[in-house]
Amino acid sequence: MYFESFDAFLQMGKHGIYVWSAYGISALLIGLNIGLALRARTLARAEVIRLIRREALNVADSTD
Amino acid sequence: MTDIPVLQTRALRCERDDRELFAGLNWCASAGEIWQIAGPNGAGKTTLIRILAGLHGFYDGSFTWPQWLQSDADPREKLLYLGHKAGLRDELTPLENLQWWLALHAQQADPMAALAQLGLAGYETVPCASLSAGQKRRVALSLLWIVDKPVWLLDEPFTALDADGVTLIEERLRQHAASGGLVIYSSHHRFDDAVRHVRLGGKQVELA
Amino acid sequence: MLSAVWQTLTRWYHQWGSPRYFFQYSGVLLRWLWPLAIVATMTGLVWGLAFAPADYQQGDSYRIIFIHVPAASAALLGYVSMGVAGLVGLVWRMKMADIMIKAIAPFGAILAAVALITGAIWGKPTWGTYWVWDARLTSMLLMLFLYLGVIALINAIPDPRQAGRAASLLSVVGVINVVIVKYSVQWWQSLHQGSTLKVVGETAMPAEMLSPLLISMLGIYLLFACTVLVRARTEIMRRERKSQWLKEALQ
Amino acid sequence: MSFVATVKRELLLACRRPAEIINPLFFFVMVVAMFPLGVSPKAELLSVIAPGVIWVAALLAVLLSVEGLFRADHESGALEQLLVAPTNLYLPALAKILAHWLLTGLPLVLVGPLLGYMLHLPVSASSTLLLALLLGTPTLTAIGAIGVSLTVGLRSGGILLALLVLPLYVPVLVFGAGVVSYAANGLPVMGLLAILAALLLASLTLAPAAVAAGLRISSGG
Repeated sequence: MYFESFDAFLQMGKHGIYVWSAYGISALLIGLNIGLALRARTLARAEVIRLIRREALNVADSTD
Repeated sequence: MTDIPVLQTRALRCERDDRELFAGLNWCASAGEIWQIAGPNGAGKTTLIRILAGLHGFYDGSFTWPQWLQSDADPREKLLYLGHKAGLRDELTPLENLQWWLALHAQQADPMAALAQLGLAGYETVPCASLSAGQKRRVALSLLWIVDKPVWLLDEPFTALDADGVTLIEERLRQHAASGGLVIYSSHHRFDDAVRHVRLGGKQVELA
Repeated sequence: MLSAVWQTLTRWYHQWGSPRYFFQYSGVLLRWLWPLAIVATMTGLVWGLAFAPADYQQGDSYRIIFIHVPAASAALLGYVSMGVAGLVGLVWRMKMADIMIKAIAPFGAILAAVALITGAIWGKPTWGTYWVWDARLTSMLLMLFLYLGVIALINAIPDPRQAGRAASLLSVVGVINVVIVKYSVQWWQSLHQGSTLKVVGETAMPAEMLSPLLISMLGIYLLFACTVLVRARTEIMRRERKSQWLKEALQ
Repeated sequence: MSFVATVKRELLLACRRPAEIINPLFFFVMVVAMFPLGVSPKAELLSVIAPGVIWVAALLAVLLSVEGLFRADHESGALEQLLVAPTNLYLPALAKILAHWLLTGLPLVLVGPLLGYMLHLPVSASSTLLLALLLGTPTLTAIGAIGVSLTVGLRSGGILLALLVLPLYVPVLVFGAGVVSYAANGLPVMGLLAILAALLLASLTLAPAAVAAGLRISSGG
């Protein structure tokens, strides 16, 4: 570990504020993006499954 | 008339805003025939004509023009398309519009005679803006007189036409079919029992 | 030998070109790509932040490089791959190409924004202000605008297939221009500011700084790839939701 | 054949609607006149920002004028006739770009030096300004035509077009304004004019193909 203590790691010699704000914003943006992508996928999958169930229902109605 | 059809579609299917307009369309149209594409509003009549004219590319299945396949000529050299919009620029006069069309289709013809036949003598140099909708439709339809192409794809050709305008166009379509051409038009008006039709909008596409 | 390579390439091309094949195998690919991406990104960043030595000039503020450079290069790589996908989509009318463009654009734009923001924050300790019209930051800003243009076009066109094809054409035109834009901005930089202020040249970096950078770059690229695959699968599910093979796949 | 006919038609159309030609010119002059009011009337400051101001105003004027390039044809159905005609779309597209530049771009070029004088640009630079605008504005029209071919028929045409096309205008802006400021400082300008000419040739040869593809895509192709 390059830094003596965890506190020095946070301070990073008076540049800590810049380094951590940069990483914070990047993590937020990238995390948000990946989260939205995953959420959109689950929504699309649910939509297809709902369609399958609705068709299964119609088939069931028409046969009886 | 050779028995090779002019137009052949295989399982043509089109979907728009995820609503299926038509599907499984297997259709053979041969020379000398007139086909009406009928069906309620929004059944996809215009879309089908635009697909055949090459304007709309999002469809499944396929369609070919077997007679020209060997010479691999660009099908557009054999096609004449008229959309339900007149395609005329209001600022130009009928003559100027027609001259531009002739240049596009690289054909020589006398637009004056065509306009005269459609009862537009004297309107040749009047800007289209001051013509009535019916007159504008006639100017657009004069394309049928000046451009010599075997296949006609007409979208709602009879709109805004008065009685004798309709008979004039019907006569022209019969004349073209008799001379070995193929006419495909979308409309609610079926002007002759010899006219075959493709009915869209129902559960199944109906060919008669 | 060459024809064998060519055969496998065309086989892959046709296989991966069909949404059905793509959907099946991207599922498998994603299963082990995600952990790899997360591990690579974590090790790269932690190594760069905690274990790499400080820069003798800038002290610790240079550590922002471990997110700035990967994001910037991934954004550029994303835009170029969008251009290639666009070209393939237009020339061979491949369905998957349009889908890929819609999958790449959002993350590319986010990465361009991240590169821009981290570059600006990095500018504060080094140049004293957040925004300097430096050649690299300016071309990254224009890259973000190009991305926003593609995304705006995709959202403006109602029909998804037509939106895909329009985005393909715009990406191809954009890629040709991205090169010209970069050079014109560099020339413009030299016109007004004399020599560019070299922040930290990649090549001049000692090994213990370069290796974490390369690993975090690999990590960001893998994250980018995973998200693109996820978005592509979403788009396939949206477009093919009526098709039979998709129903079986999701049964 | 269709090239000449299309150019003739475009010129004819423009004569029937002279307002279309004048508007971009008024816009150009007005935007340039805003800057002394907004920034400051002092000569030494204005002469420094003059190249940039003139080029940004010219760029916006071309962008706004190119926006209506295909709209009237699209709404009247004439665009469909063009797409269905057997001719390759490259030449009519080139004809439309050139005719449109002739009508809206050329007036900007002629008025440019006058506005340069108004902004206290050294007179020695006005010939370079004229030449640079002459080389730059057709490029702007060509690139704008690509954007407009993709947004024809969309409701949000104007703003969307600017978003698509402005990043692509940056090289022309940078080299155009750069060559004029070089001329103002008495530096050699031939190299930069050559770059502008290269951009012009590249865009005039490639843009019509992109416009043709864009029109086919916009019609649902």
